[in-house]
Amino acid sequence: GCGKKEEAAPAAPAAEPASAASVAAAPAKLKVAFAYVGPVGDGGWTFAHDNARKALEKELGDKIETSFVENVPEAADAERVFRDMIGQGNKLIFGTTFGYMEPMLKIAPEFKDVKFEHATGYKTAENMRTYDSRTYEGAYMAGVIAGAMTKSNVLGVVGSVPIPEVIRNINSFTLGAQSVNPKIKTKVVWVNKWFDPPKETEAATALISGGADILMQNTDSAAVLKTAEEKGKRAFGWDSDMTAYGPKAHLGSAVINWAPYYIQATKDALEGKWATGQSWWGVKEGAIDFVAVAEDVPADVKKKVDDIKAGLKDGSFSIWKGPITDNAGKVVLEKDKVADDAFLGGIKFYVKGVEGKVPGDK
Amino acid sequence: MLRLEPRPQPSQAMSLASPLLALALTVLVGIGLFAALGKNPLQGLAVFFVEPVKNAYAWGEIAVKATPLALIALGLALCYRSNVWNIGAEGQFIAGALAAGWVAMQATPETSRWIVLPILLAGMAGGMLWASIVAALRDRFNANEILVSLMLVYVADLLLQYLVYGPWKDPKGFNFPQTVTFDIVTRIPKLFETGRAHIGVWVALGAAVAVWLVLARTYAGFQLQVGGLAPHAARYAGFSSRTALWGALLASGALAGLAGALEAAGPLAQLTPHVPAGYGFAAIIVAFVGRLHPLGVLLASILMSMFYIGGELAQSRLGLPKSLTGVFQGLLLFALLACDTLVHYRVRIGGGRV
Amino acid sequence: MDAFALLIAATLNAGTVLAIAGLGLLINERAGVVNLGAEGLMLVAAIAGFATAVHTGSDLAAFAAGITAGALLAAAFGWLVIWLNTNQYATGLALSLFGAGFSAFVGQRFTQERLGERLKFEIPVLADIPFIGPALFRQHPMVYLAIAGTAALAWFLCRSRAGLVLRAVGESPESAHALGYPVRRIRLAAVIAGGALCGLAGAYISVVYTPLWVEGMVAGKGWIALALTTFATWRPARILLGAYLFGGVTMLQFHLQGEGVEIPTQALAMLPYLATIVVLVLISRNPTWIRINMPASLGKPFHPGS
Amino acid sequence: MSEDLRHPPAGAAAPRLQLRGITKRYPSVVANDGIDLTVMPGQIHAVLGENGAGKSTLMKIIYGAVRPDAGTLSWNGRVVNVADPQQARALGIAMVFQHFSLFDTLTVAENVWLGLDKAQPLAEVARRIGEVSASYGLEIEARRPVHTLSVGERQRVEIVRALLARPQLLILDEPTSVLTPQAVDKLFVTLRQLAAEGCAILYISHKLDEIRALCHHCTVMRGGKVTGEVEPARESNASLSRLMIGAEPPALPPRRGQAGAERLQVRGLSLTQTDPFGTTLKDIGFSLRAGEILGVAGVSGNGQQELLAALSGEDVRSPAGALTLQAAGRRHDISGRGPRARRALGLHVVPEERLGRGAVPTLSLAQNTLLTRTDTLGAGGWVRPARLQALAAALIQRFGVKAGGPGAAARSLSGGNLQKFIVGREIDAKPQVLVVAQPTWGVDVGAAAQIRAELLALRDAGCAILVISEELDELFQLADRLVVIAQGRLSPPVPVAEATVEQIGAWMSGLWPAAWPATPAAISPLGAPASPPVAAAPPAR
Ligand SMILES: Nc1ncnc2c1ncn2[C@@H]1O[C@H](COP(=O)(O)OP(=O)(O)OP(=O)(O)O)[C@@H](O)[C@H]1O
Ligand SMILES: Nc1ncnc2c1ncn2[C@@H]1O[C@H](COP(=O)(O)OP(=O)(O)OP(=O)(O)O)[C@@H](O)[C@H]1O
Ligand SMILES: [Mg+2]
Ligand SMILES: [Mg+2]
Repeated sequence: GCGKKEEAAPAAPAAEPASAASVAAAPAKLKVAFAYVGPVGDGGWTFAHDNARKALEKELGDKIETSFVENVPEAADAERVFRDMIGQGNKLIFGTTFGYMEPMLKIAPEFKDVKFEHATGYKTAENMRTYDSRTYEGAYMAGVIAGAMTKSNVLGVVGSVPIPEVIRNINSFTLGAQSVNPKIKTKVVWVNKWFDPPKETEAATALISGGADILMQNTDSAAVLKTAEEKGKRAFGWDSDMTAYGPKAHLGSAVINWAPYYIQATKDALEGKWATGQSWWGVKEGAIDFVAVAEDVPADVKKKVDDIKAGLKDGSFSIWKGPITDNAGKVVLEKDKVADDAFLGGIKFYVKGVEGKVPGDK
Repeated sequence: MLRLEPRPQPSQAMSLASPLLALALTVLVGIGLFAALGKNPLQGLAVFFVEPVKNAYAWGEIAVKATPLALIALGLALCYRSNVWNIGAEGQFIAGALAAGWVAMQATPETSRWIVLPILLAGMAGGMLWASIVAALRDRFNANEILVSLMLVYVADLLLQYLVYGPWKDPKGFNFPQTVTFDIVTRIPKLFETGRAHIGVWVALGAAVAVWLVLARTYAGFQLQVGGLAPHAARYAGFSSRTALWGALLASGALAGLAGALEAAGPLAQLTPHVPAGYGFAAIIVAFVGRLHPLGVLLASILMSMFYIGGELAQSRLGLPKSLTGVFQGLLLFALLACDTLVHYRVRIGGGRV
Repeated sequence: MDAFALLIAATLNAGTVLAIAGLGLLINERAGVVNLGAEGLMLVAAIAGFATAVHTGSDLAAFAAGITAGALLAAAFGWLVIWLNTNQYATGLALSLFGAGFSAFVGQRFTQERLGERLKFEIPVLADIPFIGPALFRQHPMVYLAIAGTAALAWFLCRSRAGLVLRAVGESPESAHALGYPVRRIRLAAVIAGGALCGLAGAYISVVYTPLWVEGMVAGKGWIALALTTFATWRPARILLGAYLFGGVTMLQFHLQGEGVEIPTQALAMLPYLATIVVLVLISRNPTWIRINMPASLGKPFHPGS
Repeated sequence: MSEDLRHPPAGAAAPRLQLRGITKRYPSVVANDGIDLTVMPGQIHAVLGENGAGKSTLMKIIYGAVRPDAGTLSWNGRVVNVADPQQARALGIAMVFQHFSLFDTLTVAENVWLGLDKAQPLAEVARRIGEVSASYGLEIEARRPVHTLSVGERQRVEIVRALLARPQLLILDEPTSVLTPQAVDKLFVTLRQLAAEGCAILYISHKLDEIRALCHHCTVMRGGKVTGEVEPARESNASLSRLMIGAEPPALPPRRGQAGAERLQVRGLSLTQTDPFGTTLKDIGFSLRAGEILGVAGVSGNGQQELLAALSGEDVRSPAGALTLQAAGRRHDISGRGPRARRALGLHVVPEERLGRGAVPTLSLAQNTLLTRTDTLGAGGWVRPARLQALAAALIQRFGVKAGGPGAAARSLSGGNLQKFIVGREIDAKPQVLVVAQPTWGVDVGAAAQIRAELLALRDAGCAILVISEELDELFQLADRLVVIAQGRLSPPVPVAEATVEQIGAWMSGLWPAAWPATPAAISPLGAPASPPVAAAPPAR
């Protein structure tokens, strides 16, 4: 343990180990810890979080101290990791995957002086709040390009696990494509894993053999892009700029930038302005972007993507605006109605043009 | 040159010393590894062998991990002693968690606290059901139980996923893959106010005593072991190999399922795709390091939990990857198998050969 | 039509990994040794191959590294089970657990790395035949090597004297020892050769099949390869057949999903594992068939002194 | 270098093989202790000794399969170092092992090929097998897989393999223990022919008659040392026995032979083989009475194992009514019952395989008693370790088992002592019916005599005993009546007093009077039961 003085805090809870001695030293730094679900080098989800952590250190390095634990399983063991982080004196803790929701919720009441930030979940507490990114905005922009570039009019998506976020992304991707090309059909293959490159490769191959010429993925690796590159098809980067994984196939990358949120949240904690709540940041807040558009994408399509980005930024454009029908023909969003976050959070259907049924849907 | 010479009888002393020797070898390799990675070996050892047991809370965490490991490994010890190579305890664990979870989901706040009992029984039944597939295919079709039980792990995992993504999904859970959080009445009672250790510790200790009694003091246990040591002798004596097969698999399925139930209704309190945490595989090491003996299994499960927690701590304290745990576990088993040679053989230096 | 050709091509590619590993395990088992550590061995070889490819940029060097890693681990395994007579099952399990941990440990640094552009392979002229070309003649050379290797192994086992000796050792090590064959050295050689092939398969996964390194990326292929040996009743040609069958099932599940077939994805994902079980049951139900084909000393220890 | 060693130096009548001071120590025994041995060309040289005397070890040393700790070996007058069997074969030494070293799934030609060093093509080997087998009268088909061969044929493969190497010294370790008397005669013709061609032969056997009939010279070993060299033709069985064990084998108690009521009846027992290398039992029938010993003769591999499994209950496929046991004043149909049920009715079995079947190698003797002696279990089926210890100690005492005590692992015992323990364990259970396979297989003269005496005493106490053995001598000593098993069929019984070795030997190849298909009346002194004489299951072919 270290001997740094802690921030003025309410009496330390009983379970706190004695190692956090209160010997005074230089001005107290806020200790911030991150729990990652994967290895920092996954090139996708965790990689993006860790980049943001580094950006945070750069920005506020004189006032804070960050640390992380990777490969924290999304099960009962996560609880011990969080307790250990608290034992090490961390006062702000980011849990970067859905599976940490229950463990964080469970210990939050025990450690009132610690602030918990949970990504992608929906349950909050007095000292626990949630944050997420509107990844579907990136998916929509990718869809616009895909719709313009496809020759077969068949798009393919390698889905990770069928949670609302991923289904929303598939739908948004399809809506984007249909906005420029109404004939679009989207095929979906699920690998039931967030990160399993061999499976992602096999799924991508199956999609190509099913006629898809442009692929998108909502998984954490670059395997799909690589497969497209090898098979002479096109694909996108996801979560981070993946141009290097498939320079010829790459059409653009939908990236998440967690840094703005991490900096904001840490500032909140430092300045005593932290309060529970739920944040969902997108293009508007600088959390989502679409970058590195391929050179062979026609200028008018590029412009369309730029327009969408600008529209999302100033609020003049909405992706989920009626009329929208699901692929069974039912109208799910009336004409001119704009979906609210509650609607978006509970999407369990495929929009028209996506083939098949949502897994687990009765 | 080193020569091996068979001992007329297995050495009692060596069979006790060999796990210690294996542990010492593993520690030695560990020290070398820490040094090679530029870490202070003493600090490294402390992270694995001191920190995980330094106070009551830490012991509680050890107990949380050691309980499922010990339960599963006790069942595996029965299996391996009867020469039934069940390596799919992970699948039986999942099946137990599923069955227990289903019962737990039926509870309402008005339900009696005694619902815990049906939950545990359902877990055992689930594990037994899953193991019985292995037994049936082996019995009826002679299908290799190693491969069948292993393949069923993948199947159980996918079944769990199907259920939590589909029919069992929490309707209020925004479509996230998880069941409802089980009602508070279903929770496995805790051992102490603080910490996470629950009465599963007593269950595991009880299971260890029961397994010891079966193996050392019952005719049924004797029959199991003869079947494992000398199948022809078992047939000659009239001990049914089918009974042994079914008995061993059902018992180990029940214990693995019980562990799954304790985990589901204990620390997890809901079903998610992350129920399988690798206990079923780690328990194989526990069973062998414990020399397939109940007492040894208890000790080995504590040791293995220390490796787990030490691996986590090594990450946050020393910046070492967590996979170190796997390396040490594998090494320990290798070392043990090699050291076990000394139980049956003497090492002679040089050979009086012409 | 072209899509179907692609599916065939993908099946062959997926089957090749299983075939190479399966042939290696077949050599082991023909000599009487079961290596349950195949999965771990392939993982270590996969990271060894990938790391080498990253550093040297040469696929050949990567394959060599995979082979070497496989052979070294197999030699350690062989020393334990052949000289120290440790239980083959337990030792194999130890190897598979150790391999998983060790590969993850060493591989940590390589999760971000990527390999240079993969070469494309085509057989001139043949590759341009419609349908057949894209289906069969645009494969990585390893796909053809696996087929050639199968033929070579079949010839070796059935026609050559060395192959006969190998089978003899697996059939009755005591008799082979009495005739003066160095049983343990032959077994070790077989184990090392088998390990080398598993290593090659592992390197193929990380260098060609999915040119990336990911923890646990072998994902059960080692175990399926083990099941293949029983499926094939220890005959090389049937290993190849089985490997393609499993490759086909693997691809089929994704293909069915893409076509919107209304079966839960998890149920489709179970297909390869269920297929393994079904095939095991079908093959094993005739004990006579197994008894006549299975190397009689499979899994049993042998001590030359006794 | 090995080329010129194949021939003796010109002019000198050097011994083919000369051993000086050969010593081999194993952890617990000195198997060979300064052995000297000389074999001349063309000599048939017997090596005789009780179990564990060190004969096989010495042969393996000569063949290079075991390396000696001390001593020298001269070949045709030159000191050589035989490092391994390949080298031995290069010198011209061939060996036929006590336990066959054949590969079941390979063909005869492949088996022979593996025993030859030079890389001749397989086709050439097959051709030469034909030649050699013709010239020595050892008919054998080169293309057949070994598992389809009878035991006698397998031995021919071994001998042909040895002969193909054109040996100057042929070692035969107990070659006749598995042969019919006729086949033994044929083998002797072959061996004499070989010797006449100048080949030296080292011949190991426990059968004193054979040695006296065949061998020119005999070296007797005891406890790893040479205790005598004699010319066997001039010795008697008694004098050889004295050299071997220091005494004549104790005489057996006189035959009493008052057979009582029928205890076990077997009718229409037909069972198809389960093991592809096994034998199908066809319409077996016999009757076993209290106070008699029925001997089952036959060459091994003719259905003895299958018969034993059917009688012990390890194989419970017997058709209903095929096996009936008279116990506790009632007839019991035991056909579908397992071993434990049969033991409960008083039927005990001693299998031929002592280690791994009759006893669990790694368990202690005390634990091994629990295999068949459930009478030691406490109430509710609890194991009572103290009772097991006491029982094992009593058995060790009563049957003179040399062992480290009740706690000694079964595999730490020598074969003969373990056999005494297992036979003792079953005799001590006071069985009504005892089925014993190969009671003295590989057991030396002294121990064998003790076991036989115990069996006779048990018979005299009224037990019905079935002895399955390949040793005719033993059966003639023990049995009151004899049956022969051949190719899965059983011959009619003959009283020992009326049987001759020649007749039984002929029956062993399946040639008994065709008049037989047994009717129950013919085999059952108690008269035929109501069921039809031909069993429900027709004889499988
Ligand atoms: N009877 C025995 N008792 C104890 N150990 C034995 C015995 N026989 C062999 N060994 C062990 O095996 C080792 C090798 O034995 P040996 O040289 O006879 O085998 P081998 O046939 O040459 O085998 P290979 O040629 O395959 O190595 C010895 O060093 C010893 O450790
Ligand atoms: N590999 C071995 N390791 C230890 N002891 C051995 C070994 N081989 C033989 N012995 C011991 O050496 C002694 C001589 O055995 P050997 O097999 O040479 O006897 P034998 O005269 O052939 O007996 P039998 O008539 O039973 O065939 C026995 O006490 C035996 O137990
Ligand atoms: Mg050797
Ligand atoms: Mg002998």
